[in-house]
Amino acid sequence: MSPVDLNVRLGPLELKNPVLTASGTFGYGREFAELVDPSRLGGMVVKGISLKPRPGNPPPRIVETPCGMLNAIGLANVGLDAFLKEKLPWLQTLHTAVIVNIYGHTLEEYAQVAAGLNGIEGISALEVNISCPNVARGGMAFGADPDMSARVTEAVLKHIDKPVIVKLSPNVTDIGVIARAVETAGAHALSLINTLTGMAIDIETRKPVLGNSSGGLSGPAIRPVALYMVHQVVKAVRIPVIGVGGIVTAEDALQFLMAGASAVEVGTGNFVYPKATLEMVDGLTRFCEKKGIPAITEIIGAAQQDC
Amino acid sequence: MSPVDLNVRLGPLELKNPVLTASGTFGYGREFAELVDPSRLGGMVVKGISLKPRPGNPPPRIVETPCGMLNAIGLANVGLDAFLKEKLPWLQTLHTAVIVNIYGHTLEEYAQVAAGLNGIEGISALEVNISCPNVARGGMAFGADPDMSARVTEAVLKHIDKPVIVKLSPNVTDIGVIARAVETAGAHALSLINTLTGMAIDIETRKPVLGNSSGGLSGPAIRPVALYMVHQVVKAVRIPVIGVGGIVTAEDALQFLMAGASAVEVGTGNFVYPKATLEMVDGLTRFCEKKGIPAITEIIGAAQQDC
Amino acid sequence: MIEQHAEVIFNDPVAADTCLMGLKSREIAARAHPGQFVMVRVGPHADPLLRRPFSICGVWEQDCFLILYRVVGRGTRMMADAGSGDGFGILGPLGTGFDFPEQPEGSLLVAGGMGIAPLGFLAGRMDRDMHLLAGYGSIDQQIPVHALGLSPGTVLTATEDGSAGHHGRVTDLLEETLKRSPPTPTRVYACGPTPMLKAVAGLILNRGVFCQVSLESTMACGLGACQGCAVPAAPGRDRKYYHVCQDGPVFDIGAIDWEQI
Amino acid sequence: MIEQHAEVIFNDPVAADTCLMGLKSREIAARAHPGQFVMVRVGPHADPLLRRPFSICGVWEQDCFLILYRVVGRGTRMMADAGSGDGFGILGPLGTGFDFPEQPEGSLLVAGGMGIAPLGFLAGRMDRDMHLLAGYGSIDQQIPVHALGLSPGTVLTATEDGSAGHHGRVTDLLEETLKRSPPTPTRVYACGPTPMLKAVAGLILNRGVFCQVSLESTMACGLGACQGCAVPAAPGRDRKYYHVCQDGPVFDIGAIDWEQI
Ligand SMILES: Cc1cc2nc3c(=O)[nH]c(=O)nc-3n(C[C@H](O)[C@H](O)[C@H](O)COP(=O)(O)OP(=O)(O)OC[C@H]3O[C@@H](n4cnc5c(N)ncnc54)[C@H](O)[C@@H]3O)c2cc1C
Ligand SMILES: Cc1cc2nc3c(=O)[nH]c(=O)nc-3n(C[C@H](O)[C@H](O)[C@H](O)COP(=O)(O)OP(=O)(O)OC[C@H]3O[C@@H](n4cnc5c(N)ncnc54)[C@H](O)[C@@H]3O)c2cc1C
Ligand SMILES: Cc1cc2nc3c(=O)[nH]c(=O)nc-3n(C[C@H](O)[C@H](O)[C@H](O)COP(=O)(O)O)c2cc1C
Ligand SMILES: Cc1cc2nc3c(=O)[nH]c(=O)nc-3n(C[C@H](O)[C@H](O)[C@H](O)COP(=O)(O)O)c2cc1C
Ligand code: FES
Ligand code: FES
Repeated sequence: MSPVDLNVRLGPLELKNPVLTASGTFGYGREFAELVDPSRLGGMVVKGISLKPRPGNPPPRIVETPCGMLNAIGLANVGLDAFLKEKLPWLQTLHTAVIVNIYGHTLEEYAQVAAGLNGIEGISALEVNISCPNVARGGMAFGADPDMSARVTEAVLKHIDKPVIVKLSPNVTDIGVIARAVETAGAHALSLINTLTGMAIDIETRKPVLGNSSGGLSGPAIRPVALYMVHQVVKAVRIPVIGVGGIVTAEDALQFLMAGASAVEVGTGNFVYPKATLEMVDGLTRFCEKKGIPAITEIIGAAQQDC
Repeated sequence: MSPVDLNVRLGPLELKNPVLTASGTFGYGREFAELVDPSRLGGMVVKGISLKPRPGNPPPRIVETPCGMLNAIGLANVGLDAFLKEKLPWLQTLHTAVIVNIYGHTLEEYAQVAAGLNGIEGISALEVNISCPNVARGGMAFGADPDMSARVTEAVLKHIDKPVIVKLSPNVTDIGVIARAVETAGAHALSLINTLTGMAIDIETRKPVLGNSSGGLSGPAIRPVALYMVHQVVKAVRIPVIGVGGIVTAEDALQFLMAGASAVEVGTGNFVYPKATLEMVDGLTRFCEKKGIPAITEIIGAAQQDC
Repeated sequence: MIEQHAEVIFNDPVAADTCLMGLKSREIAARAHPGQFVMVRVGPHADPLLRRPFSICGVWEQDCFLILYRVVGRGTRMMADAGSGDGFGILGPLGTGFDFPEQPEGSLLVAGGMGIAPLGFLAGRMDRDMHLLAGYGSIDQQIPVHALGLSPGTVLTATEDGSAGHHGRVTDLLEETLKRSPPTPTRVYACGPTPMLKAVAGLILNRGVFCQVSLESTMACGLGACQGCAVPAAPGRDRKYYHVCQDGPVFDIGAIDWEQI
Repeated sequence: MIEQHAEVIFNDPVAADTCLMGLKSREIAARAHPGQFVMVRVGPHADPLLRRPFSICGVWEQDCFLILYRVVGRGTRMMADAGSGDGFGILGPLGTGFDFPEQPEGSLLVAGGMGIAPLGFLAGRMDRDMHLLAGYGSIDQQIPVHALGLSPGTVLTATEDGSAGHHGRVTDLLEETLKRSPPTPTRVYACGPTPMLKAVAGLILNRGVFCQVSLESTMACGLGACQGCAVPAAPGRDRKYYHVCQDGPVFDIGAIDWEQI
């Protein structure tokens, strides 16, 4: 049997397979290097980078929930300069797509981080996290508003020559509207979903468990919501979509590919099964072999028809 | 030790304890009667009633998901007339609050169902499901828009002399805005959350599992999202709030009460533990006894302070 | 109907990926009627979440009822891992049972795969007044007659690969029987995969023989409360859908829309 | 560090709600350093979801490492229910270990409750060159010295209810020792509940004795990737938070902000 072709395209970006790591769950890649050879992955999305380093929120930062977890890391990261100095050199040695997730609290911050990454070799694309509070709008998330989402996209595109993936927030009434606005603004691809906002309360202390009070819900619990939104967005736009949310196994990934996603990101699954991404690549191959599917691209969108 | 006082108030409506059943998960009460004595509950919210009977969606209508389930029942119900003839007489014999959940696809339908229930003895209140597709707006849910939410509320209030609880949809950008609109329109209380929209795909058939393609996600998986939204809405409005979403145990219920909910509804939990509501009432009593809390109202909103 | 924690008395493999479990419950053993089912809480945690439905396959002594199940996924795997002393939350007996007279002579039971679970119970109640046609994919799936406490003479087997009994479908046996006899069976009871039941419908409906089938459907509550277990009713009925857990799982074969299902 | 399925060799109760588990892993047994921990996948399903962190409490023969754990919730309950032959997904060894010299004479180990798990491992490596102060709420929680393979003479016990050893806190014993001796201990190693470690900090910091503590924090990845396990760094450090799983769990006592924690 001829080997299965797992190659997929995200607009200008070509991946050797559709399995990526989700931002914030795989560090800068090196943390998992003893367990996961990055060169076997379609790519890695590294922890969200901001212009200046951020210490993050006071602990506790995580709490387990039914089939999921809440996190309030507070986008802690080393900042652009330290990323370039300390993290990038190792990333540049890898034979896989390196996607840098970025965020800001103002349009300028987004633009500056993008500019700082422009032209740097070893970075395959940017993923723009628009789920962050917009300081200018009293902390309402950029991603909650189509217009602001479009403007962030434009600001980033203006300062970078690399493919730009915009990562959408699920905490909206109609994610299709946001998706179209971002597409019109020129994004090369979309990734979704980021975390759903949630909370847990400690009934002994009568206080929220998380130091930040609320946090982002991730893990298998949110998979049905993510799958539905991917299915909707794929219908709404022409640019490629990356599925994110509760994806742990190859079977999970196949649901998103059939919904129309061109690739998937594994987040919380990395905590549960550190080798989840590798097993996913093997599982996708086995599935295609069993079904006699020569190329994974054949099943992308297979479940879009009857809707 | 003097007995713990579990009484709570929902505006004009007084409940002997804060434990209610959620619409669509407890039928018309009788289905559970061999297991759960309704007179021990704070109240029952019966299956959503529409003007005319509805057969509901083609099967499959349910599918299990991680710590949750998707349902696409399609609001199947016997319709107003059959409800009054066949279901109400038994409900009228109960010594508990009977709350009738209603819905429509036009403002008129909402108004007519409300009118049909007006003045009828044995019905303690209405719960208005505004998560349904609005035919006039191409199926966009009434509850997705503050203005439409307010107008449904007014339409119902105009035709009924009973307390009106409006049940909010979580599939919105800012549930606080909807909550305030509904409060301004005159609702006596709010209940939240209804289900999150989700999907599951069968990778063998390459089709959505549900006959309706998408469905509503419920169960423990959504509890953190429900708790966060309750916490937000309690801050946003002055009228009482009922917490709904993934509540199965007394500990779950306590989180919602501490977040500021005056009562809770148990939905999917009834499927997992048919006696969940009874155990919850006992569990709330035990908790208050252990902590020396004379009245459950004391802990309502206890976790609101530090936010 | 009751909800209780029931202790596992035994849990023995009886065929490939198939176990017979005895659960201790005087109440359910006393009330169980062939065709009824129980909802099993397969584990203590929130995943897997929903109870799993299983036909009652018989009662043993006064205080134990039987479940015959095939391991097809996570919940049945958890059940197969249980040993005596372990226990499960049980809700039942649920649903309608089969209708059968005091003197059931001439009854024909047609089982496909795990469909033998409710029919094995029914057969036990009918003793020698019936014949049971049991179909399997292959001999390794065959449930030993003695495991169901039936008298060998009463059971005819078919396997699709011919490894045991008649080479072919159990509905072939049904067809022959219907052709061969006068006297045609006075009553037919069938349970199995939907395609098999469709075939049964095709053979029976025009003949007007009394026939009841036991259906499956995904379920959440098992109590008639969630309306999740809908199956399409035959045209001209008073409703569009029946609910398997409450209106069934046993239905008159004419009640179901075999085109839509 | 490796990720593998490890078989349970034994899993014995050693005190109230406390078990000692031996897990088969030549790799981890070979690499384990006192103070390091493993992340345990407690079940096959998605609830409970996250791995649970446990200190390595020792190694046994060449191919087995030990976990000493108290049953406090669902995950530890599932571990307690496991028998030999069962297995768990294991990730480790993780984190930094304790720093100790070839000749560790004069080392003082201070354990509160389950804090004895990593210190028991350290004590074993130090043999007779150390003293271990072990504090418990009550005698029923006391871990038998032999269970940890330590020589009795080396362990001093305190219980808060006075049911065994000194009547009071283990930090009382520490305070006495620090007062009584010259020679004050050259090295102090502590692990236990945060309030106890705060007390240790209060006693040690001004004295300038070398002291390392092993901290706990809720964890998701255990690998330094999620930044979920933050603890506040002492003022004037190069960062605001350390990550217990990567920068620790063992820290110099001066590195932590004992006011904020
Ligand atoms: C009224 C009724 C009576 C039943 N009686 C029996 C019985 O006596 N013995 C028995 O072995 N089974 C019986 N079933 C089927 C049984 O409920 C399912 O096999 C079981 O729920 C699967 O659970 P699981 O967690 O192992 O599989 P899951 O992990 O839930 O699903 C795994 C796979 O199992 C299959 N499956 C899931 N649910 C069903 C279902 N309802 N019917 C058929 N296949 C399914 C699907 O292919 C699914 O992909 C009955 C079902 C109903 C509705
Ligand atoms: C680096 C490290 C090493 C550890 N070593 C050990 C050890 O050797 N032996 C041991 O028994 N425990 C140890 N713990 C604590 C252990 O991880 C928790 O007790 C365990 O995760 C509880 O899991 P559970 O599912 O049983 O409890 P859960 O159901 O998750 O929680 C139930 C209750 O347990 C308590 N709990 C939960 N997590 C922790 C925690 N991290 N620390 C303390 N209490 C907690 C809380 O009160 C919670 O309400 C260690 C923790 C860390 C971070
Ligand atoms: C601990 C943690 C940290 C995260 N940090 C980021 C981040 O920095 N930027 C971002 O865009 N998303 C971040 N996310 C969101 C994930 O990338 C992903 O979108 C989300 O977790 C849903 O996927 P999952 O269910 O597979 O985890 C983080 C998630 C977790 C759990
Ligand atoms: C099978 C099913 C049917 C439901 N039907 C209704 C309904 O008719 N009207 C309504 O307002 N909500 C309905 N709901 C939503 C529930 O009342 C509840 O808001 C939701 O399930 C979240 O709570 P839970 O997680 O406790 O189930 C239904 C939910 C389920 C699972
Ligand atoms: S399973 Fe709920 S109505 Fe049948
Ligand atoms: S647990 Fe993830 S960084 Fe420490």
